[in-house]
Amino acid sequence: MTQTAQQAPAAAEWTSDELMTINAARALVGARTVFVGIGLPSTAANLARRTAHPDLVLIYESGTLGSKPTRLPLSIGDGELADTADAVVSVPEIFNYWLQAGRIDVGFLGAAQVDRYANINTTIVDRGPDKPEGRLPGAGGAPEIAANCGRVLMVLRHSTRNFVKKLDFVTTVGHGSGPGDRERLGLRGAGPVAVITDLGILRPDPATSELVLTDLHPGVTVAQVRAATGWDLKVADTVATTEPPTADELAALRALQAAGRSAT
Amino acid sequence: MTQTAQQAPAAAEWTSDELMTINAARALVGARTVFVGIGLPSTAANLARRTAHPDLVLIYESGTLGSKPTRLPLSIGDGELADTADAVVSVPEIFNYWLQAGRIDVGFLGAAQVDRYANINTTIVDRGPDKPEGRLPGAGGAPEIAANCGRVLMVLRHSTRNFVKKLDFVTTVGHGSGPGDRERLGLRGAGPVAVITDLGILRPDPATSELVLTDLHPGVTVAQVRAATGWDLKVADTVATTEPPTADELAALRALQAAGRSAT
Amino acid sequence: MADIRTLHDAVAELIHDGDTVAMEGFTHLIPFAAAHEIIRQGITDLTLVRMTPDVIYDQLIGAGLVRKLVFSWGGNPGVGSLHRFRDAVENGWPRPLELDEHSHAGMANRYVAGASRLPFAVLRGYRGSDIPTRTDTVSTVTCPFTGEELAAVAAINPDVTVIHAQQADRQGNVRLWGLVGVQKEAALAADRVLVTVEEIVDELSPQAGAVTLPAWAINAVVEVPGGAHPSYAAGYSVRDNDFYKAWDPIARDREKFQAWIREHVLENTAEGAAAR
Amino acid sequence: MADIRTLHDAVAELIHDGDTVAMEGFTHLIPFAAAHEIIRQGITDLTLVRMTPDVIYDQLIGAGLVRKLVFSWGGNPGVGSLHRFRDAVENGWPRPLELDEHSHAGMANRYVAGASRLPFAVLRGYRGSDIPTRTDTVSTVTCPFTGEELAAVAAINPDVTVIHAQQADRQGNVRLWGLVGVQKEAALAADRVLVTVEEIVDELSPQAGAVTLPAWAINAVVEVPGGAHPSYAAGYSVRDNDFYKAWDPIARDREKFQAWIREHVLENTAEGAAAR
Repeated sequence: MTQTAQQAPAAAEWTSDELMTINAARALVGARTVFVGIGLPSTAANLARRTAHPDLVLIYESGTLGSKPTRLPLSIGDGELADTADAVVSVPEIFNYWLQAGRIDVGFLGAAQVDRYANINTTIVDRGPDKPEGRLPGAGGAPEIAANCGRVLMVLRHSTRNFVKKLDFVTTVGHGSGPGDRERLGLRGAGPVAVITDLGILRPDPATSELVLTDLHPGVTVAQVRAATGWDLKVADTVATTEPPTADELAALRALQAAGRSAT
Repeated sequence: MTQTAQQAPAAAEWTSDELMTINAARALVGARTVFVGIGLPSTAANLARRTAHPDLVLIYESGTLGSKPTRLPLSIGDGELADTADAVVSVPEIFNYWLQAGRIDVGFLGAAQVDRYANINTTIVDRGPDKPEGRLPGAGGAPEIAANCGRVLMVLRHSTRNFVKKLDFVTTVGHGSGPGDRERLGLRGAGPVAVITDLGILRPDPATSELVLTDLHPGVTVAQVRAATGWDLKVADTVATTEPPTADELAALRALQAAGRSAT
Repeated sequence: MADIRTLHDAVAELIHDGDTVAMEGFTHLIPFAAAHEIIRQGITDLTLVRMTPDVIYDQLIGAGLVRKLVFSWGGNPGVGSLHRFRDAVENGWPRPLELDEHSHAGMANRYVAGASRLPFAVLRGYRGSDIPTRTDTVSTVTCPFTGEELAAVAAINPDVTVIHAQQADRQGNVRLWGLVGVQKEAALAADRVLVTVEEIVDELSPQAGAVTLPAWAINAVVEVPGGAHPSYAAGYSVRDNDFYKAWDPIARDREKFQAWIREHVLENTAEGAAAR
Repeated sequence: MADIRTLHDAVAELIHDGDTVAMEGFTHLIPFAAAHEIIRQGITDLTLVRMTPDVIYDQLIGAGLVRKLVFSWGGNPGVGSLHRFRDAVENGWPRPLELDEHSHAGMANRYVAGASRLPFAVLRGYRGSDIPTRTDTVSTVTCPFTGEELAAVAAINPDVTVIHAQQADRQGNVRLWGLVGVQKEAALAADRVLVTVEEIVDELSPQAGAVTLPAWAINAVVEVPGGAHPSYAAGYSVRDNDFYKAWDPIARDREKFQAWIREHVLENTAEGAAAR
């Protein structure tokens, strides 16, 4: 994971969002099946299929098993996902027979707020004592995706608005309040194993389950990440630097996004 | 229900089994949907579709909604039932979304043993103290068909072996031990409303729920029916005689059975 | 048995003030035309049920017809927030909106229980989440065989379910395909079922992965070509992603929203909408 | 991921003495060829699970390989009794047969719970029946919302499920259609899944009402044309009703049965059976 001297595009040639998405795609290597949330996770999963992981099985909560979209879907209900799938099943079936049954290797989630134990809030935001709660979209599939997939990857932009000391609402449990909590709650998967952002990658400390900065994207400093995190972020003893995007990864990502734009 | 002077075929022209089946088919008039057991009920339901009730919707536990078989199916899994159906669903779905949900007007059952409250045994037969229990096929769909259909029709041959004082095993509840039992057990349909045999028709007394002889087939006597019944069968104040088969009914039944035979 | 009706008559007959109404379709086959007819007829005090409220419920909520929403994810898919939904929840405009909020898995199972006419469904869900603190339709049951405690969710049995499908035949048998979502369960869970279809055909076409609902499980069928716009009907239309994006600035602004509803819904007719 | 194997190797690898094995197919698509291979390999002490034991389990029971049967209707469909099943239950020949007996609705829901990896399922069933007096896999649960008491049935999770389907592609994705029965649930409830198919094709053909099982949910696929005989595979064969009728006198007589098994199963090979 240390930066190499390979012929990578120069830093100015990519954006921090591209770094985030490319690293999220890389994190899918080794997975057979991924339950894909819409937005950043879907972009990353589709990029993985076009780069290092052509056999990755994409599963969407709209009921598609093995979607092979030729362009980025705008929503999880795009016809493209059904047309290119190995099988289309009902929404109850996708949740009961496939997700709940523990058949999916990786759950890939976005989030509005994350805390140090990788718990997620996508429900409401406390805007202060005299103001009404701010409304977020709600849970969607996330609570059961995080509970039942073999492991969970998260991808979201890094800011103190997103990475908060205390969630206003626990929509989805990551590691609860620390070690043993998932077992106590009967959550069968390993839970979040990486949170991939536009600045780097956080992973839970095996001893404490608390998210720790383990990787920085090229050119990002520890101080930048700590400043964008709403709690006193711990830093791993050795912080790696993620590989810069290859020309192939960048080209594939940009082609994917261009095709998505032109189709809408 | 009294015998008329219409131009019916003479008595010798039909069998007691034909009387049973034709009267069973007639009993389906007024039903929109029928959940059909294999054997006698299936013959009767298919005859109804070919005579007085062409729009009757046949539902088989193999998962077919609206089967329109061109010949008698030998089993409830015959391909003919699927090929001619409006829809084919899974076995869990037929039981949960269609039968249990109370959508079916009539459940049509056969039986190995029936008691005076139209409870059914299709599980085991007590053959005496030193002999092992005799084994019958088991419940199949019957317990939930009898519980959840709007009403239940039964069709079986009349003998003291079938119409017994006490069941060796209650597989399927008809009227339990009398009035109020279905409500107490939470069985939502009206339960058995008629037991059609090769001798006549028994119906539950509205006051006691006990089966009472209400109709005799042409040429059958009350004494014959009582002799073929394992309990002291009550007889309605006025016993009707069923209409003899019409030439159309007989022709349709025989064509159906001939087509069934030639196809196997 | 399904009667083939006009949209006006079917909505007027089957949907009433105060009803609990589910209008389902997971991004695909969303019954927008029927929702617009509800707005035209001013049917109000509704409890609306839908996994993904989407733009269709944003419109009904903004029109002031909704007192309660039962749901699991309330966004404009691929775009952002539902501003009319947020305005109702955050500011009570044009009226307060009560919420019964679940996860997708919970909502899907609530419909399954409803379609099965069971009072509840069991799932592995909600563990450790704050969701159950805000609803009385999540509880627990204990497995009588293993002793494990599992989540229980209350069945949903709407007064009316409205769905859009590709085809009906002249008897009123309905066929839909593509992403079939939770429509079968939502329809079978309801007391009354209204289906709008792209096309009424002599014979339903065979379709891989199709759901067929027999006429006797449906109350009314209405032919409304394009009745799912801006969502889509696989084989008939494609999703109007531009509309979803264009909705964002319309819905952000109360006046723009009202002008849009006036122009595109109220001053339209069921027949005009169908001809669109 | 599904490997494409020979019948001998797939059965030898996936099915072991003492296993709980479900071989499903509701009259349609019954995996007879795989059952015959189990008999040839003498895999024994099996707990067999199947809604309708049918002739396939009559053969396995008569061959003495079965210690327990989990089922809901044990007859020769359209013909009469299963004589080997009866002989085992009534007379303990060739060995005693323990029973776990349910209704169809109960069995179907046990598979649903198994496929959903829940420990139990809830249904309206068994009320007033004596069935629960003879099994420990029926109990009750109380609805936490309404207080209603409902039946609970324990999940079935076989060690192995064996099904027959029409097609697999070269990656091992499987497609079956026609009466799809409870095969999807039985397969997804199992730890290991073996599928015999009529045909391995380059591309699965689109089929109305088809169930598709992805390769990654299956352990082994074996091409066995006619592998469902005397049952059938819609689109490939018709049910051999004559065989079902002919089975009655064979199965009535222990010696005739043994001679039949010797001639048609034991002295055959997987390859010979496949070429039949």
